[in-house]
Amino acid sequence: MLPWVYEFHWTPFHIAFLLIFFSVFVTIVSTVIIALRRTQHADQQHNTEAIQWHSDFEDLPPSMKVCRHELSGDVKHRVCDHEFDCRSCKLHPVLSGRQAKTPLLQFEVYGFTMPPYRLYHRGHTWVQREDDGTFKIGIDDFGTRIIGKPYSIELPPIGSRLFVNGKGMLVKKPNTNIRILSPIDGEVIEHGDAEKGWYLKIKANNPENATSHLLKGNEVPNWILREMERLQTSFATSGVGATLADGGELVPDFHRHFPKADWDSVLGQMFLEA
Amino acid sequence: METTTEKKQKYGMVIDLDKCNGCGSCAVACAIENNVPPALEKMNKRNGLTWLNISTVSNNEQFPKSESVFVPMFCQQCEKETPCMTVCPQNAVDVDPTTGIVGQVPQRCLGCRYCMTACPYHARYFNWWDPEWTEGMKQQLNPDVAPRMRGVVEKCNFCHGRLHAAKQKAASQGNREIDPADYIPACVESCPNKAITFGDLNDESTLVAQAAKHEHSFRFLSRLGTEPKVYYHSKKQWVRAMAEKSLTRSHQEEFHG
Amino acid sequence: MDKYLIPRGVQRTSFGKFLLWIIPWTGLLLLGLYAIYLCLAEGLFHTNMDNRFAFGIWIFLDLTVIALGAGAFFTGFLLYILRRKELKAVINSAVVIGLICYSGAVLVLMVDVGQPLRAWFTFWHPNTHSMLTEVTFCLTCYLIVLLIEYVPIVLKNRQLRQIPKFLVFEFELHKLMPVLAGIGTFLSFFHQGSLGGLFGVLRGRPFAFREELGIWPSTFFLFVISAAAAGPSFIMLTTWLVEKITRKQLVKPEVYKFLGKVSGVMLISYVLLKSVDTLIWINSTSPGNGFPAFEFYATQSFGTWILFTEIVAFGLLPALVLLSRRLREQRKYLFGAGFLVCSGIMLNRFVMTIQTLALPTLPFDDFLTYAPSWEEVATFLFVVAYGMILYSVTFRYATLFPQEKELSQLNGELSMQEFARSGKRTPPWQPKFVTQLMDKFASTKL
Amino acid sequence: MKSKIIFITGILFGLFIGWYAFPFALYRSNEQPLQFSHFVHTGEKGGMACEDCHQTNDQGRFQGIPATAKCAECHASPLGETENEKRLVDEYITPNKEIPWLVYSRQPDNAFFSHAPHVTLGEMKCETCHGGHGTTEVLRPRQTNRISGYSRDIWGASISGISSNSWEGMKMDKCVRCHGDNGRRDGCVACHK
Amino acid sequence: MAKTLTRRDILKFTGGGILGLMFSPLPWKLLDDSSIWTQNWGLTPKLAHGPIAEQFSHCTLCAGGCGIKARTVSGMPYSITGISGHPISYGTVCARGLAGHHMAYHPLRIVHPHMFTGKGSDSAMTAVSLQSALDATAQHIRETRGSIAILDQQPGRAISEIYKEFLSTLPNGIFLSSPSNEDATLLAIQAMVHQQKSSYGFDFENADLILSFGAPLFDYWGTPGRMSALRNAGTPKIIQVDSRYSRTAMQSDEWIAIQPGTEKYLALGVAHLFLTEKLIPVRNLRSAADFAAYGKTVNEFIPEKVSLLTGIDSGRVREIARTLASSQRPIVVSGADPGGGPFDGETEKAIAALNILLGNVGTSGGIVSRFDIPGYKNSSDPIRWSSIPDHSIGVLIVDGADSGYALPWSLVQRKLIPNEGFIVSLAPVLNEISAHADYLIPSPGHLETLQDIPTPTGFPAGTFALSTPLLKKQEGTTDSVDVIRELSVRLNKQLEIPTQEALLKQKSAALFSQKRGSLHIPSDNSILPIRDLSSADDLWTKLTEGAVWIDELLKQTSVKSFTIGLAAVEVPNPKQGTNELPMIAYGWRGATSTAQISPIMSKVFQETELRAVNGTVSVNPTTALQYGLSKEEPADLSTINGTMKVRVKVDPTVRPGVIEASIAPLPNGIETPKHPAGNNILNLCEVTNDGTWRMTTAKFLKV
Repeated sequence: MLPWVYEFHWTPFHIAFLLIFFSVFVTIVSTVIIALRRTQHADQQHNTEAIQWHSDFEDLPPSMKVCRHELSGDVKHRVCDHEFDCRSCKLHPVLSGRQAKTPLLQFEVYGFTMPPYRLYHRGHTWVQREDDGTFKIGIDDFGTRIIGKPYSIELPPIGSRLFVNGKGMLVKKPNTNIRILSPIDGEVIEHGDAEKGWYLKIKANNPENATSHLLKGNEVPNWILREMERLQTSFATSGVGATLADGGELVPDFHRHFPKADWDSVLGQMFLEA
Repeated sequence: METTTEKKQKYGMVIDLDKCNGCGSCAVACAIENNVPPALEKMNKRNGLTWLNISTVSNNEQFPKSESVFVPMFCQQCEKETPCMTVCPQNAVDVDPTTGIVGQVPQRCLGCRYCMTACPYHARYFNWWDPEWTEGMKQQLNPDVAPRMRGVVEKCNFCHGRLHAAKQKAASQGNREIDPADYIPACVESCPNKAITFGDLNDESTLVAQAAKHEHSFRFLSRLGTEPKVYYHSKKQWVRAMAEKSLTRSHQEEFHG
Repeated sequence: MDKYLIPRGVQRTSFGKFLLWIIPWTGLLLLGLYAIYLCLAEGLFHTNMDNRFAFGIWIFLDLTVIALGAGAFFTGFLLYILRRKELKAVINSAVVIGLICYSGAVLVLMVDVGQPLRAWFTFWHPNTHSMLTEVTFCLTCYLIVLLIEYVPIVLKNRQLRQIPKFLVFEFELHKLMPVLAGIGTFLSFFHQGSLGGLFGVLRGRPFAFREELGIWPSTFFLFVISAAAAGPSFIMLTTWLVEKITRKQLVKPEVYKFLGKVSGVMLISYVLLKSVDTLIWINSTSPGNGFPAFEFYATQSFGTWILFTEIVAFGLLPALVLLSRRLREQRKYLFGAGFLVCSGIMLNRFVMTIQTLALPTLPFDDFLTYAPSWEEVATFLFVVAYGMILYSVTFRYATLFPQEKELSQLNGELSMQEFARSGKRTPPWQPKFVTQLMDKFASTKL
Repeated sequence: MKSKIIFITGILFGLFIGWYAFPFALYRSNEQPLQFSHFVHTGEKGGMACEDCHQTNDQGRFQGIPATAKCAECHASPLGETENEKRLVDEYITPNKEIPWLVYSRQPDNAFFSHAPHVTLGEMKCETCHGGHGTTEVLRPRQTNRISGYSRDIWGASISGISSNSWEGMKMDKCVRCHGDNGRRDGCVACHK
Repeated sequence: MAKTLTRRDILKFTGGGILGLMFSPLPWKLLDDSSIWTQNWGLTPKLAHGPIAEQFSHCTLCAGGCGIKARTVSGMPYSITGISGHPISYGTVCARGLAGHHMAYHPLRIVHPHMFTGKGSDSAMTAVSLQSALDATAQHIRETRGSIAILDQQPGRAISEIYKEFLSTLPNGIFLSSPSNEDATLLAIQAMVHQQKSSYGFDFENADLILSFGAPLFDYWGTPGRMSALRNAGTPKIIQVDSRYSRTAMQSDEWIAIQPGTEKYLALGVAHLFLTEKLIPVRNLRSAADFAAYGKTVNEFIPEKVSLLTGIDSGRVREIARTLASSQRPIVVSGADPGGGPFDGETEKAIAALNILLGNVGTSGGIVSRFDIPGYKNSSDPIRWSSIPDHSIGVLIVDGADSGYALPWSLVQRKLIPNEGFIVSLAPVLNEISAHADYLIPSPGHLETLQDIPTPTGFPAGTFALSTPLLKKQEGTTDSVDVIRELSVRLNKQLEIPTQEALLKQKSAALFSQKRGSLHIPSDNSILPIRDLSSADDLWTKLTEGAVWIDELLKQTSVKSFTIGLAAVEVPNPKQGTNELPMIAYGWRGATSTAQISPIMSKVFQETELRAVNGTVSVNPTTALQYGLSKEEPADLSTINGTMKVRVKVDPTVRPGVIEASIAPLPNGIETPKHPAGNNILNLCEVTNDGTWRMTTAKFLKV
């Protein structure tokens, strides 16, 4: 094994054999060590969140990763490969350039209030630019409805920094918590609440390019439509099969109409959490 | 793997099968000399410990032409490509460069039994049980040979305990060479018919070296090219033919073993 | 009750049902433990092995299991080195199966050797000429590799990933997978080969002895290739089995077809080489040692049929099936062939171990037979049970088949459309508002 | 910071256990049945040589520690008035019992070591392997390894196994190295019983 | 820095600790030591340390009288070998002798008097005091209405004389020895010669031909060393008439396979040819007083008839006769098989008579007479078992030595008075007879006490040696001499019985006073004439140091007057039952289940098939085929004495239509009260009225 241990033969064969073994062993060990070292480095907030989202996004089935330009009909079919962050996407500007249709202005999209002056994030949050250049953040109508009542919400402390697709806020329900993705980068400067209709006021890092990755205009209806399909399938897959709708109308909280539904699973899928 | 090295001695044996009447003295002497434990109730010829195993081999003629010989079989001390040695993963087997003896070190052995599958002579034995002697017999173990523990392989090594004693005696008298008379394995010593000749094959003057060259001397499975150092001898033609035969013996199976 | 450990978006049976499934295996596990205790504490006389049958069912099954576990390294090789993305769907499962096979094999080996406490001597005083040394070294290293590869699968569990460090580690480790895959491939190549060499070098056993190519006997290479052929087939079969048991679709059909094809390609090359090797052995090697090859098959129980079965029935036949696209398309042929391949590897390992030992070498000794004792069987069943439990638990709480979620949603949609076709108004799970919306959507076309 | 300190303390603790505390747990100390001063015998007072008591027989077998009879040659009755000598005479010589000495340097059953080749042929000095044992005033207790049952002298006093003197430690690699240095090429069974 | 330690901190600490340990010797030393532990653990015995020495003695395991050299570690023998140059054993010791030192520690060794109650499975063994055992014996001797017999397993020893002396004081004492003995021929001759009796021996060394009727010459017959020396020398030529391919048949120059039980006819046939073809000088015939009667008896045995009876080709019969007659110094010898037992008296006579016809009695190279050993009374003819009326023995005392020959329990049983026959065994180890005994008063075992080694059977010159103890005599064992003394005291007989040592010292003194012969000194392999010794004590010391005394050869004078006394022979026509086969028993001296053998003998019986264990029968392949037997499954063998399961060995050297039954130790230890002797194949053998069991008709029952 080692030159100073007896029965170490100074024959080429013996030495070659041990060299190979040792190099293999070293490679294995160093691989692990490298991984650990990198973990140490990456162990700061933002990276963690980026990675969290990265792996969440990884696990999303392609059907959930539809590119916004497919929604807007710019391309026939495309799966997003930028983790829903168009800012870093080479293709986005190109495709956006081709946008001919003017955004149709409608407040109600399939019965959901989706004001056109708001920008929407795939994680069912909206962003609204204030005159003072700050941004308001809230949960969109669709999200609010499926979350239903009762719920409390845990907001990041004032002064803390948010990152796109990082953890925005935490919705606490009796038997499940859902983290809501943050739609933009920036610093929390003010807290809102349900009455106010918004939850956070953010001071963006660079207001110019802060929202280019968010959905707007005619992307929204198609998106909502797909979200509804997803909602249905999520119902289908979350073992609620037998439950029959009690003819429920377009109620603000249809949540309680499906007590048997696996809301943890449904919400998790709808808010893009693995 | 080349295991031959220039060596002073090359100990070997010639066994005269015509002289062997299967009295079993060698087997018993061997067991006593090497602290091989007696059999437990469950032991049989397949899982027992017989460093020196004696088989009866028939000429398969009809009565009264039928004859048989006794063939003592033990480690044949292969000289080249020593099968058991090359396969042992942790050097528990080696060929002593100075004596040519294939050494087995049970204390190094981990009991994987690969060497046993490698040995064409089935001359290696595994300790399936813990060794057992009666209390008194434990006091009667040969102090020159370490008893083996459960779970290791053991085999004949030409009574190396006696070689140690001989070397020791020679050394105390200031000699580096041992007196051949001092080193005689137990089986050789105990054979009433003097059927076994033992000695240095390298030394042309020894009886064993001459006997090995005799036209009636042969080795089992010599075609495997492992150069065993144990020769057999018989005037009987059928015996020599039998040794040459490989394993076409479908009808013989009914008869023996 | 263990709902929050189960990945979102996939369905698992109730915890109760899961327990019912685990309990019998646990029983088997305990029985095996007892047998192992007997062998370790009292000695190997509890087995039916003897001085002639120094290797028994343990070694035979170890060889088989390790050959079948080759799927882990080969899939990894194809995925990470040759970048065959479609295999992403089964890599996790492959890794777990590999881990089970190898750890199981090593465990049985530790019972099989008479003095396990001395096993480390092999590392300290290695005889580098021994195939077994090569096996020991590679097996140990590869087992470590498999363990490392298994870590990310565990860390991706829904709850564990909540711990940022774990998540990051998993992420970083994943980025290095190709390295591990490479190492794994390298190691597997050697130990699969050395396991073959184990018998090929037995000069004293003309039935197993083979000519050397370079420093290795031909069996070295035959084992590597045959393992590479059996591995994918086994992954294929296990996945299919899991689908049957869980009544779910876990991977897309293409994956099966691809695995089948890979298996087929490897197998046909194996069959060719094996045939060449056999011919050389019959005509030169064996007679050279004074053993006309036909004599080995003279004994009633192991006739030439065994050779035929091994090469043709379990070799050529499945190879052709797997290579023809038309047959591969049909599941019964695909899995049938896969099954034959695995049986083939098993038979080959059986011949190498058991038949080799059963055949006499000296002109006056007998053809021997051997039947394992209950302790030997139980010890192996221990490994089976342990594998079953480990796999079940991992399957339940981690993502073994990334495609499962997507497929289940797909199926969700499918059933929805199905329902639509059936003409009823509201599918049971559909809230009325959705239908209303659908109508509205239909009316307001863009 | 804090965690770093804790971690390092852990390391130090580990090192302490492994290097310092471990040997105490590993070895059991056994007192010799009787005290004996080599110095008295080998010093100018006694002026004896090692071979005078530690002899080899005609077969070259080393007889090890001499039998009581050997002591009786001089100590048939007490020569001095030390307590130990009195015990020697009363408890062993008079009833002619052997003294159950605890041998420091006994090799295990599986090792064959003969003094004859080393002393007669190799012309090695006793001190080379036994150090100053021949001039010690008292017999230290024999430390026995609780697991392996070996005397501590086999491994050597230092737990690291690294010895600075030729007489520290009698492990196999030591034999092998010395044999190698002297150009001997032996097989295993040359030294294994 | 916070005061409280979190779980996280503890983990950190442990982690650090482990890392630290890794860089300390602890884990690695433990790894090393644990594996060293497997090399020294208590499950493997430790070796003794101490001075190594050599000691000389003689083997008492049979009457062979071999000299042994023991290597001892601090006084305890650990190996036994022969003494090169030993005048009796020529440096040879048999397998049993090599393991002799084990016997004292045999698993079935008994070191305290025991009483047996009940028989068979419900039997029990309870320790009793020596006194009560002796009292019980004395009482039975007093009260029995039958005769009192002592079975001396090795007659001719000093103790034998004590036995006889003791018996002579009893109204109806019988001195018995093993029914089968090697010197059958010599005894027969002794009975035939007219002049005053003297002991005879075989002068094989000077013979040129030995015609042996089934004597196991090369399987430890007489003095094994001497026989193998003859074998190695290649002279004399040996013709073995044997019903089986015995080891002797295998090694002999010529094997004449004979139908079992017909040896007598061959002998008579040969005699017939001697007379009719005038192959021998007439005076040889005339030396027999009853030659007329003898001639008449022989007359009808023409070669053809003999051939018919014996299955030997008539030509071959003629050949034998001519070879015998034409050779210079032929010897004809018969011998009991250790397992198969003796020939019947008539056969012995018929065979012995050939020597008389060949005129080799009292001539060198023939059957030679020798001096008697000084100090030993000339032993009178022992009583044949056949001459003891059935159901007549009331008390049987079985000597502790080992005759080495089988003794079927059925034979003993038919001599005992039913339901009151009382047996006392003096065996040191639990053996078959002991299992049937009422009391066991163990004597010191082999090499545990001083023993005398009288001249072995058939040796041409008288010899005397001692078996000096190499082992400590174990507490609770009693010398046979002391047992007899105690009994005679209890029976208040006026007998002066010395201690064993005193007894033997007398013999040695007598030897010294004769000044005849010389000593062989084993330590330096030298010869020392007795007259050169200074004193009797000197001789005694030499003897206790393993020396052997060997007598001068007696000047031979050819004996010329005999009475053969062969009764008229009528040939019984063989009874032909349905599938009944003749079963012949065979064994190996000393391993015939009458005594114990060292456990290490498993190397011969159990771990190899070198010697077949008890309960094994060998048949020819054709026979096996005929009765559907195979080595795989056991068969049921049935004789007049019962049925038992036997292992079948298919062996082409066995005569077709004959069953060979191995008399040997039982596979799982020799029977004890717990293992009753039921499964000993010896008990299947049918004992005839003349006390022999050479042939039994047996049949295989379909399983």
